[in-house]
Amino acid sequence: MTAEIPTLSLVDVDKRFPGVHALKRVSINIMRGEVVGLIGENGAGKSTLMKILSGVYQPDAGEIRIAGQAATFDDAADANRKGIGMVFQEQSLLTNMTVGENIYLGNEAQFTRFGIVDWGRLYAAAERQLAKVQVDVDPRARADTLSFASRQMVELAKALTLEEHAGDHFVILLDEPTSVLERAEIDILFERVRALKSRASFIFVSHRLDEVLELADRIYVMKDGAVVADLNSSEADTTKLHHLMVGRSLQAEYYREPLQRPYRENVVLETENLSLGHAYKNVTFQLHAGEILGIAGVIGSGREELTRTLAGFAPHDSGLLRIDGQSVRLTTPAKAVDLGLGYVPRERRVEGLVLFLPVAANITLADLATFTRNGLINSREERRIAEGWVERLRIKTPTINTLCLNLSGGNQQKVVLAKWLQAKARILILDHPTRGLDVGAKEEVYDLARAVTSEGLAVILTSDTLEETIGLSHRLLVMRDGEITHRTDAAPGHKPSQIDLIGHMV
Amino acid sequence: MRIASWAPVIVLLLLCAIISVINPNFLSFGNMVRISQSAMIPLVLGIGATFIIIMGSIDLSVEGVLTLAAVVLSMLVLNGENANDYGLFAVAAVLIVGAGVGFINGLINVRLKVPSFMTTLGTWFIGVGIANALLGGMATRINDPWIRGLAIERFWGFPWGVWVALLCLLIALIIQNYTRLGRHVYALGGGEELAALSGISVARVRIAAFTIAGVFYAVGGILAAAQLGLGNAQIGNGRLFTTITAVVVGGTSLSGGQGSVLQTVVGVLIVVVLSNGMVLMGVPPSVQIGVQGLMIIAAVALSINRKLMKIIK
Amino acid sequence: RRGNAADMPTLVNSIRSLSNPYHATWNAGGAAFAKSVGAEYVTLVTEGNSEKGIADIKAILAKTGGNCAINIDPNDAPDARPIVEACKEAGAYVVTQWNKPVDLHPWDYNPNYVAHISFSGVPYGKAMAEALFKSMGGKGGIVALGGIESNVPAIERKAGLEQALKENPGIQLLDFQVANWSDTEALEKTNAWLTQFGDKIGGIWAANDGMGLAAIEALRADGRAGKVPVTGIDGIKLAVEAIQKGEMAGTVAWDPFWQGGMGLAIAFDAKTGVFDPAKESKDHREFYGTGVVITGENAQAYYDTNIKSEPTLDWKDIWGRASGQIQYN
Amino acid sequence: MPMNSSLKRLNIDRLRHWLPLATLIILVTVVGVMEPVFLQPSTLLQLASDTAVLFILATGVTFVIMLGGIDLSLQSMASFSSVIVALTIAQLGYVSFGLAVGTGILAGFLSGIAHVKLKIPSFIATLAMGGVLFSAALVASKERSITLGDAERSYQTWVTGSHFGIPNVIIVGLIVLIVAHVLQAHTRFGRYSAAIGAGEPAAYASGVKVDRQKIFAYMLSAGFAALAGVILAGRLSSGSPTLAAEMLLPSIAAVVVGGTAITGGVGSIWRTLVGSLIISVVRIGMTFLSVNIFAQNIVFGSVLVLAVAVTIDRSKIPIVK
Ligand SMILES: Nc1ncnc2c1ncn2[C@@H]1O[C@H](COP(=O)(O)OP(=O)(O)OP(=O)(O)O)[C@@H](O)[C@H]1O
Ligand SMILES: Nc1ncnc2c1ncn2[C@@H]1O[C@H](COP(=O)(O)OP(=O)(O)OP(=O)(O)O)[C@@H](O)[C@H]1O
Ligand SMILES: [Mg+2]
Ligand SMILES: [Mg+2]
Repeated sequence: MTAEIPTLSLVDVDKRFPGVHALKRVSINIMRGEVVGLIGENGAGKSTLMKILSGVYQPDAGEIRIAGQAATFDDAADANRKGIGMVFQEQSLLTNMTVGENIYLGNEAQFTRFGIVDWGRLYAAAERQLAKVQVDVDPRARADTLSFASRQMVELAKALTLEEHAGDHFVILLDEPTSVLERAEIDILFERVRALKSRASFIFVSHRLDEVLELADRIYVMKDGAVVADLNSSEADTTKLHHLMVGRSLQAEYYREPLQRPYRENVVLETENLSLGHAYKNVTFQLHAGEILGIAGVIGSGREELTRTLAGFAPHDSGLLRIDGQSVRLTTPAKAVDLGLGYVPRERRVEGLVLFLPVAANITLADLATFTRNGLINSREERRIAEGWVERLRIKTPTINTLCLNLSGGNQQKVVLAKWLQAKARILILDHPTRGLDVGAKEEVYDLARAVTSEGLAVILTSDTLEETIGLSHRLLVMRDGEITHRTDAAPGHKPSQIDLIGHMV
Repeated sequence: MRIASWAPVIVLLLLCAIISVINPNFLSFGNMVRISQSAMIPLVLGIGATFIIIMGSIDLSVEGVLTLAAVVLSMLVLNGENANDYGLFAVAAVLIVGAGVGFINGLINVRLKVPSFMTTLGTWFIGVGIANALLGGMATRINDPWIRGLAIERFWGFPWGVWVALLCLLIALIIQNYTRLGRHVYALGGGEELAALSGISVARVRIAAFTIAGVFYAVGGILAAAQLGLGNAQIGNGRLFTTITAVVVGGTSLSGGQGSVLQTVVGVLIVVVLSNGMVLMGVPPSVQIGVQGLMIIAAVALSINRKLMKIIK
Repeated sequence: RRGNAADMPTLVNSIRSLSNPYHATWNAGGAAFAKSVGAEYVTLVTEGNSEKGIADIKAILAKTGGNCAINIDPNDAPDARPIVEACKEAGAYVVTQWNKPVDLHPWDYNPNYVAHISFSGVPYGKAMAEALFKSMGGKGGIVALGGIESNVPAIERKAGLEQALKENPGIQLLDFQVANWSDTEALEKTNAWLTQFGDKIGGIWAANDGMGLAAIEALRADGRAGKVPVTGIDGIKLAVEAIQKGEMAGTVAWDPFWQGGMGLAIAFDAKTGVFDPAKESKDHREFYGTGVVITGENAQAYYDTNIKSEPTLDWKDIWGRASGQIQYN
Repeated sequence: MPMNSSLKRLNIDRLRHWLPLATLIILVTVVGVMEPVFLQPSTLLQLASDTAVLFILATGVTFVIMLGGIDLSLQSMASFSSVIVALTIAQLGYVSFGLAVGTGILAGFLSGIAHVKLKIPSFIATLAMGGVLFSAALVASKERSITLGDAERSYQTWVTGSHFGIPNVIIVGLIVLIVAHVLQAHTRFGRYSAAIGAGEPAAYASGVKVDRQKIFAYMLSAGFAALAGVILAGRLSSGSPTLAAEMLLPSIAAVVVGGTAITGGVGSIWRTLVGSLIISVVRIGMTFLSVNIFAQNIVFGSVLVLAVAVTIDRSKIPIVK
């Protein structure tokens, strides 16, 4: 092992951003044909490391080596030419272009004769790439018509175009590729990765430790910008990884089930035969104060649209929706907010936060009215409130005036939660609230969910994993093809099994 | 969904129908020729601007480049002021001037990171300023029969200038749909960071797009000089807003990523037909601009696809 | 330093822009006069922006400490008042041309507001209309292109046209459109007319040469240049040439060279004490200059003396072209 | 250590903040050194009064630009407002000013509605509104400029007079500055505008009534434009449909030169003030330095571009478009 020269390595790489020391003399090695897992808390520096490897950022100090030779990357294209491809954490397909154009974006040269692009050939090639990841989409479809899962697969297909022009061996960087995927899709992805190991090495970042253990041969653990452990998968288990990452042991009760208090009597929100076009129909349920109501279902089950309706984006067209006994129709988010709903959206960076505003302004955005006197915002009060939340939720940020753009995913999510808690929302709609969060941050979100419900807040939850939905919820609804197919209680002690639910989902 | 993208065309046809009911002369062949003459310059300018707007930028240097091109052309071809007679070489020189200004726009935009709005506002002033300094305020009559022929000589009933504009359209369509640059312009408009991550050289695409736009404006300058038979520093006045209006009326979005050169053709026709129709319908001069404004609002309101456009700036 | 009265005053011409031949020639006249007296010469342009025009004048007043003689074609009539007031306060001497409010008079600002010069648009607008009608044989339809709507000369010239129409019942005004002194707009409007009226158009009257020449180009593209007579106003070189070629039926030369130079000469002489404005009669304070009507008959002669070579003017003869006190109604 | 670097960051931020002002001071110094008269208090006061109208126009459009929109109707609005004043001041006295500004607010409301409800891009909606206002001014004024008599001018001393040697128009400008600054920096409207400009979907999802804020911004913009027209009518003691001609681009340029992002989200009224002064200083400075008249446009264009290169805060502007 020691004698072998790594395909790719970082030696003492250092990277700083204004106010943040993101990477502290990091050294890692990736061997030929190896899948290297990379884990760490939000903000540990994983994405930064990946971006340095893919030419997006330049290291401040230290060296990148390809097969032992020092290398520099001018930009992403340069890294790509040198055999490194990346699937980005944030969605990186251009939604105004077709799938095929996206796959070969920046690489059209091979289809170009005398400056003219041969679209027929390009789309044919794109079709082949898509077949590799076994995703059934039309390469001529516009990217914005695709589901998130399909988009992720398209991105993988795009990264795999490296195969066509890289030399005999290449490296693909996967930054949280699974966070938006369903289990079946994850299986396809893993299968592709394993199949490619003879020709490629991978770095795989995920917050789902079980997945990392499943796929990776070796795992690096990062903490606060430094590599704190390097261990073989065979020597590791989730408890150990968790301990290394967070510095404390995994709570036996990850979902804080013992803290789950019974919900209260009073109904805060109820629906009766709520329907919206083809999206969902005859949805009837009640939500009580202090309750977490989980909604399970696959893509297309209607649960996405149902949450959007409750958030004020997609008003229902028949049936009844009552909040505190009042029949309402939520035509805009503003109306929903006025009625005490708070929406923690899946697309955190688009709908959750104004990325180019400071942390403080984001926290107070939905509640400016309360500290406006005579039309003027009391900025001292605003600062105090923002600092309070930063402390309470342990939001990691240099100052409250830092732009949200510069926070890690987990901390961004905490800002979103702080915004709704500050606005005193009585009903929270958590739409995939732990997407992209590290285990530590997840625990904190769970903690928060427990804390706020015990104070009487009601929560509607849709989540990335069934396990999470089951663990957190008081009661569960399962949706399929727009209708509720199953209702079950999920009190501590008699939580339903995943298998039970899946049966009602598909 | 497909229907929606035809909406501007339907608006155009509706407009034509209304005007011809009020004044049947509108539909005469002679008027079609005149509309094509009025449309040829806005079309060429609009084509150039479309590339920039799809990229999500804006180009205010239209008038600057056009004026400079017209003035330089008038001084290099056979003219009433000096002994030059460089004919086609002059045309080439003018195209190079247009490309040069566009190139500088791009360079300032990407290297100094000055927003295109300000960059091109600056080069607008500079372009007109240089044109003015070159002529010292006078007007130069163009005597070159080839240049004048663009406006006067006809082929299949239409002035040569119209054919030149159509040739520009063809070239633009090829660039837009069949070259890497054309697609990369869309990529930048759709998401510049993402485009950069895909390995597109953002700087190069921007500079190239501005350069190409500059060439189209220069062609506009040549046509304008041909039409008026002279070059002077006022020849570009008032063309910028018409150009951008035409592009936007055609459905190209100012926030970038959406639109096409073909849509600009429709937009230009709507704007030109509207102002031609205003005279034909006998709208009093002092309210023409107001009526035109309202009609453009109506045209855009009718042709916009509200479902697709959540955020309008 | 500069405010010293013994110093030669700075000579200032303020005009709309230098991008049209009319004002460029005006500027040349100013430069010629300045050279003849050996004074420093400054050109200011408003670019059509009243605020800029006024601010520039104030800047010059501050810079020279008021030691200047100013000859100005205000961007819009209202601009004249603040400019005159500023000049009075600074002690500078000013001559305005073309635009000023009707109730603003030089004699109310003695001695600094030396004179206002204008050219009655009415008779010349009418003269051009008559020249046009004559070349049409006294009957037929015409179309007319106007200048910026709120502009005094544009209004007067249009009034002249209307008078001529009243006196010539054989001529029918098919349409009047405003083209804002713009070549391009004039071309577009003429194009639309050619569709609307076709052969009914027997002549085109334009409120200035630029628009007239653009109308000719629209006719040319239609194969009718030279067949439909066109008139302009201003007397720019290209217009005179067009008359020589028979494409234009007439224009009026204001002689901007004279305007640019003589306006300065009058202000300069007042400033340097050659005469005392307060003692001059009203027909030297607010007067009409003399325009030259150019038609096919005198075009060649005018071209030879005024365009082929730089005209030589006697800058001492400051009242030579004063032809009566301006009448307001 | 982190403390240290966050301090550094703060300093850099502070520094960036002052760049527009530094640019202005450098320009003033350059002109002043070459032509000392320029630095005399009377000249500087003059410069400030001559900047007031530009600043007020620019202030209005700043609100719209912050949201990521644009208002192209402002020069027609200002001209129309001067016509309203000129036509009604004899009968209405001071009320005519209110009438003019009220008309402005109404026009802004209409452009806002057209933009927000009909979903017309603001570029088109306001350009069209500008056309309508220009036509209205032409018709109302019967296409002439209307001069005001002495009696009518006496209502305008709040524009034309001075207090303690300071021209009133500067005082009006300062009041506008304060009001606009408070609106922009200390009210919910100002905060929501910034949020909408920087991330409309997130603002919308947070319950901000986006439409209402936008309409309000257009009302402010047109209202300030109308106020500028009222002041112009005072300064020129008349009203005319072309009184504010050619002021549109300088106003927008003033906003951008101050470092406000034309794409929205980042900016302030202070920046607009500095930007307006930069525009004025460059223009008047060229007259002071006797820059060749044919070179002026060239110099002006170049200085503007360079000024923006210095003043914009790129750390807050994701992509320079
Ligand atoms: N462009 C940037 N400017 C300033 N700070 C940044 C920037 N990008 C990242 N950071 C900071 O660098 C640190 C590392 O961030 P990075 O995105 O690499 O974390 P991560 O491990 O990928 O976290 P996550 O699991 O949430 O994706 C964080 O503190 C983050 O706030
Ligand atoms: N996802 C979205 N992101 C941003 N804007 C959206 C989105 N969906 C819709 N919009 C549009 O944004 C605007 C939101 O305005 P909103 O209704 O919240 O305020 P408003 O209309 O000013 O309130 P009011 O009507 O009470 O005055 C609407 O025009 C809506 O069509
Ligand atoms: Mg990351
Ligand atoms: Mg609404």
